[in-house]
Amino acid sequence: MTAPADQLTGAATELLGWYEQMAVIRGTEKAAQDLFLAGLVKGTTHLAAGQEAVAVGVSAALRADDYVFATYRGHHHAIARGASPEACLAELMSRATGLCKAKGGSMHLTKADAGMLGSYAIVGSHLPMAVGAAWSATLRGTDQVAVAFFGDGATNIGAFHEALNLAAVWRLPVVFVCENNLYMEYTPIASVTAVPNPAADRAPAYRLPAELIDGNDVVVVRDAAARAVDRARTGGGPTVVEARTYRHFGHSRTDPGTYRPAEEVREWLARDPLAVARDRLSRLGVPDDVVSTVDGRVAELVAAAVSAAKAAPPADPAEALTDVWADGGAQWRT
Amino acid sequence: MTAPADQLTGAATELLGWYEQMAVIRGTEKAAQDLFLAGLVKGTTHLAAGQEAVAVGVSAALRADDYVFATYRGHHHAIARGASPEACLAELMSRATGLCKAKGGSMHLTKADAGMLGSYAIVGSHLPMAVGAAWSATLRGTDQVAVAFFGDGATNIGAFHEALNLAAVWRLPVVFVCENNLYMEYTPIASVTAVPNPAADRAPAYRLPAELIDGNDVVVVRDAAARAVDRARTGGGPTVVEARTYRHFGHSRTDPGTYRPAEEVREWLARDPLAVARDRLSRLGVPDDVVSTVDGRVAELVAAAVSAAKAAPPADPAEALTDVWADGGAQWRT
Amino acid sequence: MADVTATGGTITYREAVAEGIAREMRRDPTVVCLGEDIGAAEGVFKTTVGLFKEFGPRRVWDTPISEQAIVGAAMGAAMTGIRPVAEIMFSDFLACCWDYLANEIPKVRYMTGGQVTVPLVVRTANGGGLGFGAQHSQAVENWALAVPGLKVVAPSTPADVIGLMAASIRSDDPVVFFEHKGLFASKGPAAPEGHVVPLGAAAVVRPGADVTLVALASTVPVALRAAETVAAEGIDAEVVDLRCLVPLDMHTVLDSVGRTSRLVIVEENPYQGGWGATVASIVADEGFESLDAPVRRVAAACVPLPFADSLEQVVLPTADKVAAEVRRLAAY
Amino acid sequence: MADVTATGGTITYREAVAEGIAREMRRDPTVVCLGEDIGAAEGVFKTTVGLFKEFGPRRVWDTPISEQAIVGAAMGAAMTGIRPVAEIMFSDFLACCWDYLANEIPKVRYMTGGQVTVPLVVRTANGGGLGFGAQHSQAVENWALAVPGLKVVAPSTPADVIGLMAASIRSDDPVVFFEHKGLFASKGPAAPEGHVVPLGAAAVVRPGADVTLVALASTVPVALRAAETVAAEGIDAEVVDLRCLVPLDMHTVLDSVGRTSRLVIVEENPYQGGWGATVASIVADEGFESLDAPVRRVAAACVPLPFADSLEQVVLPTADKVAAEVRRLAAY
Ligand SMILES: Cc1ncc(C[n+]2csc(CCOP(=O)(O)OP(=O)(O)O)c2C)c(N)n1
Ligand SMILES: Cc1ncc(C[n+]2csc(CCOP(=O)(O)OP(=O)(O)O)c2C)c(N)n1
Ligand SMILES: [Mg+2]
Ligand SMILES: [Mg+2]
Repeated sequence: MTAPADQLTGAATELLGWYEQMAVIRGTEKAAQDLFLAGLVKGTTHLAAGQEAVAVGVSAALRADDYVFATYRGHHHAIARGASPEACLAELMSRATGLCKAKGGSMHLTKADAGMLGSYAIVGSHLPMAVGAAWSATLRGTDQVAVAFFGDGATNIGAFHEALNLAAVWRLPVVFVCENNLYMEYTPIASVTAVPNPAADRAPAYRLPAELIDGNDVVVVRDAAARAVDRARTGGGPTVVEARTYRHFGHSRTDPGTYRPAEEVREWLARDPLAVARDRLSRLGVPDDVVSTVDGRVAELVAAAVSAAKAAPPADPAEALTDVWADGGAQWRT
Repeated sequence: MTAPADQLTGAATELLGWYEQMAVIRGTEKAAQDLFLAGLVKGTTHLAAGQEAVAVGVSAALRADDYVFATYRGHHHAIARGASPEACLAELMSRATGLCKAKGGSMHLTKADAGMLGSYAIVGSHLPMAVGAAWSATLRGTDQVAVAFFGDGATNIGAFHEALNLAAVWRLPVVFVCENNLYMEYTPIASVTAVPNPAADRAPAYRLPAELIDGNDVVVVRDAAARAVDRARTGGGPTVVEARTYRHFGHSRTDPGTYRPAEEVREWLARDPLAVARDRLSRLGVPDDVVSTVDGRVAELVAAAVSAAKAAPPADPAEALTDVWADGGAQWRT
Repeated sequence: MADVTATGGTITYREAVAEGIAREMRRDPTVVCLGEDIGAAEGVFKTTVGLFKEFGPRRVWDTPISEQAIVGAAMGAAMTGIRPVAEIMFSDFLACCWDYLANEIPKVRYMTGGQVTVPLVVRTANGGGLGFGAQHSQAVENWALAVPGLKVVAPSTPADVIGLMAASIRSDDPVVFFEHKGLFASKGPAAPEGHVVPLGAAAVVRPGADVTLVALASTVPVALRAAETVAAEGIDAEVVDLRCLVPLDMHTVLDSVGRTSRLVIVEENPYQGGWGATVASIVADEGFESLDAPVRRVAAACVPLPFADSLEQVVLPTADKVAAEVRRLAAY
Repeated sequence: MADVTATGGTITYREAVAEGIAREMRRDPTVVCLGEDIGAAEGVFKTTVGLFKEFGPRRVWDTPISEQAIVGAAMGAAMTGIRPVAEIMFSDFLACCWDYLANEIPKVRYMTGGQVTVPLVVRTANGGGLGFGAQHSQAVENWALAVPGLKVVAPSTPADVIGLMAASIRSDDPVVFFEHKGLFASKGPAAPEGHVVPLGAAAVVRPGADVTLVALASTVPVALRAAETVAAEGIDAEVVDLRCLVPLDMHTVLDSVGRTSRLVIVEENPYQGGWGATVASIVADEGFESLDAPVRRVAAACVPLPFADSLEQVVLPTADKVAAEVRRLAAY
């Protein structure tokens, strides 16, 4: 049962929007990979292809004035919160038009004016920051919510523990979203973690509620996030959401990911969040050609972003010596 | 039912020994307090009076070659592992004969030749060290066990989390003994901790067994410790033991402890571990005069320790510039 | 401290800490304190006395023993409209949250291309001389100096505590504020309402013509005592209180050395990697032509701080050690 | 490197790390490695290649992402008969376990009055120039220099990696061993079996008469390139590779400056609080009479490391910047 594009149900329209966001992220990630292979992206990148549903599903449950803190694997979170693929790619390509003026790079994508308060490359470091942003919201008497996205590996570092305890004791409006992609860098998380579900199984240690969910189904993610965000916004305190998912590429650009069993990779690729969403769309009666139209639009948008980023001027060397202090400068002595 | 001293049961004799150790610790703590009031102890001290049963009970379950790591509140652990009151008091009084040559002080009592590998004054820092000592035992193929003693407040710091997880994953022979005395410095632990039993309630987050015990009853402590040590020694991995106890003095020498409700203090003083042990001794048929004899011997021992420490020479200033490097020196440049 | 108008009363350095914070909390409702035992208990050094009573639990927050959470939460709050004043009880414990001080707080503005600011203060009790042993006695302003992006403040007088606290809390940049344990009991003129000492302005606390002594926090009184001692011998030492390591007022130092041609730096941290090395290296470069004698640094010996006070005196800079170096330079 | 007898082959700096560790593991069964992804994965920088295969899981241990547990456990093991070699993946992450590096490992021997020793090595990938951004690029040897009780090693050649690794693992004192990311791909003569470079012996890697360049790790090739450049202009620069910051071989530096009378220090860390400041301050004191010109330090700008490589070059020391300073001094 399919319907023309202009007669979609509300649920279908909403899901189509999320699908489009995921497709934009996927397209941008692929572009980033290609640009790296073409020698146009320096340093390192950690692609989130395969994990788009977590970013898009959670973002769908957030308000524009909520806060998000992410990791070095944060392209999807930046884009889901409104960073343009062009600005992201320009950042990766060291262009003056980069999201962070080419001073941050792939690991530090930030869009503060959209409440996306940064990507942090020291594992676990941003969890206390998200707690602080949530604390700030309560101090200022707003009902904003803060979200920290982090990996399974981050659950074994001290900052995780301190952050969850403080958030629980102060009953703050923060949601801890673990993207459990089964691996830290090259080591299976199960081999270095005392509990099978590294985030969800630890929530009771802070008397926090937890949900263990399918992180590849954007609808499941959105619904769980909505529950957690609602709890936070209405004074119910923090929630731990552990979303099981998988990265399509290796840990970072130099990693072919050979440590992962082929069977495991195959299974997870079959559960690609885009495929899962397409499946849902078709069950909601969205015709294939509507989805194809979206795919086409996304492809164009990404292509345009790549061209624009390529055409942008290189980073301005003078920028190396600005932005240390709030006055814009970097002077440390007279 | 009482019996002459030379006809005590094995259990009574054993308990009398533990009672004597606790009395020695108590006497030494009181002496430390007096010496401080007399201006002979500088810096700070954190007395363990009231918590003796934890140190003595756990030590009773250990072998001479096992390892112990303690905190700045560690006089009881040092003495329970064989440090002499004289050497401890000499250390506090900055004498050359001090346990650490007067370079450590009250917070760092150490008796390495008895496996008491130090007292650490950064909360939580020694838990990973104890894990490392346990790891070392397995690497060297011994069946030694390592014990970390720590306070309730230490359970909220990152190192606690990292240590327990690593110990669990590597299934190491380590016992984590939390002395829950209900307060961090002046703040009730309940007000800053997400779970009611800060150590025991967190053990499941590392799939570790836990015991929540009466820390003022030396027999209860010894039995729980024996179970945990036995599990560790026979390859069963780590255990968390949370012993509820109470300090008789304030947090440190400058703290009158006025933040504690009088009723609470009264209740706990009534449950003084020495009183609890005396009670048990009497139920085991040990005559009062036998206990009094012990008390008298202890009083003499402590008095002698005080005199000897007072009479000892002051710290040798030359010692300030030794013991940085393994060669005994402190040279850092040519 | 020409800019300090005494109100007639005196105040301890310890009281000045609480007073300095309270003034800013009254002025600006976004100023909020957090730390261990700072609320009802009023701080283990009694440096937050009165704050909980005046401002209540919505402005003064007791925390668990979680240094990373304290400073990390302060960072998140600072990025979102609050001006947190976080206490790390002893400066040694900065090591427990060093990632935030070294990698997060000072870098986030830069690495986001200026998208965020982090107006926070991390206050901490610093320094030795009290028999607290190796893990509760360090002077670690030099750790913070090594990190671009932190302002580093270390007052030596009660009035400066108040004036620099005001400037620190008002600063849109992150500040590490070192309160010296050995100075808590010291007294000085109270500071008038509205007293602000700008960050990065050193003070010539004793003018002199023969030798420049550069000092910070606890070493200011040490240098002043040494200056008195050598004055009796006819050596006229100038004492500069840096007040801040960042911004570093080299203008005042170079100007002084330009007049005296001789420099002794008095630091509490160990010689290796000490802050005085940076000052010395700048003078050995930009002030080279003024120098008539070697640059000397009186710093702590390169060992951990021992417990016994007699041993501490061997390790730490003292007025006698400083005077001896001043004499050597004057005779050079 | 006069003491390096080439075996005829060459080896990369990266390979030398694994080779250096392997040699010691073969020699001494108490040497054990731990760290993140160092086992079957052979290290994210491929600096532990072959170890897991040769020595198995009882000697090469993968850990969780728990820097405090890694280094804390290494400490506990070192105190009880093991010689652990702990990897902290990037030196920036030392901040996550700084308490162990600053307060525990270096102090425990002293504060127990010599009762324990801590023979361990913390190895870490250090330094910038690869576009890894502000949190994965720092050169932080200066952090370690600020802590009495740590030995601080930072080799610049593959043979030195092997020789200094041997000395570090055999040392009964704790060593922080900095492996420079920018040098991993560089090649040099292999080291013969049994090659040991003693800790604290600097190397004059290029003799010269006019100016002394003092360098460490990545700045050694930078200084050598600068020396070549100015050589073409008739300036003969001597280049000293410090190899270690602790023990610090000031004998070699002062001797060199005694001959050249001019000193340029080339550091990768930011100028403020950099290790070169300590070297400069010693020379400005003990070598004062030799100096015919200001002491110059070419260090990184006092900003976090930016991502873009063009910006990184603005911040980091380069051969051009060094050559410019050498020319200025030579003309002084
Ligand atoms: C404190 C710290 N330790 C180690 C690293 C190196 N590192 C970067 S990503 C990573 C794995 C993180 O795994 P996980 O949290 O599961 O996130 P994922 O990469 O799978 O998204 C590691 C070990 C780091 N960045 N920070
Ligand atoms: C990392 C760190 N933070 C803070 C302190 C200051 N401090 C010393 S003892 C203490 C309270 C510790 O409470 P708990 O663990 O319950 O032990 P107790 O003193 O009750 O034995 C605090 C906060 C410290 N020493 N280390
Ligand atoms: Mg992962
Ligand atoms: Mg307690």
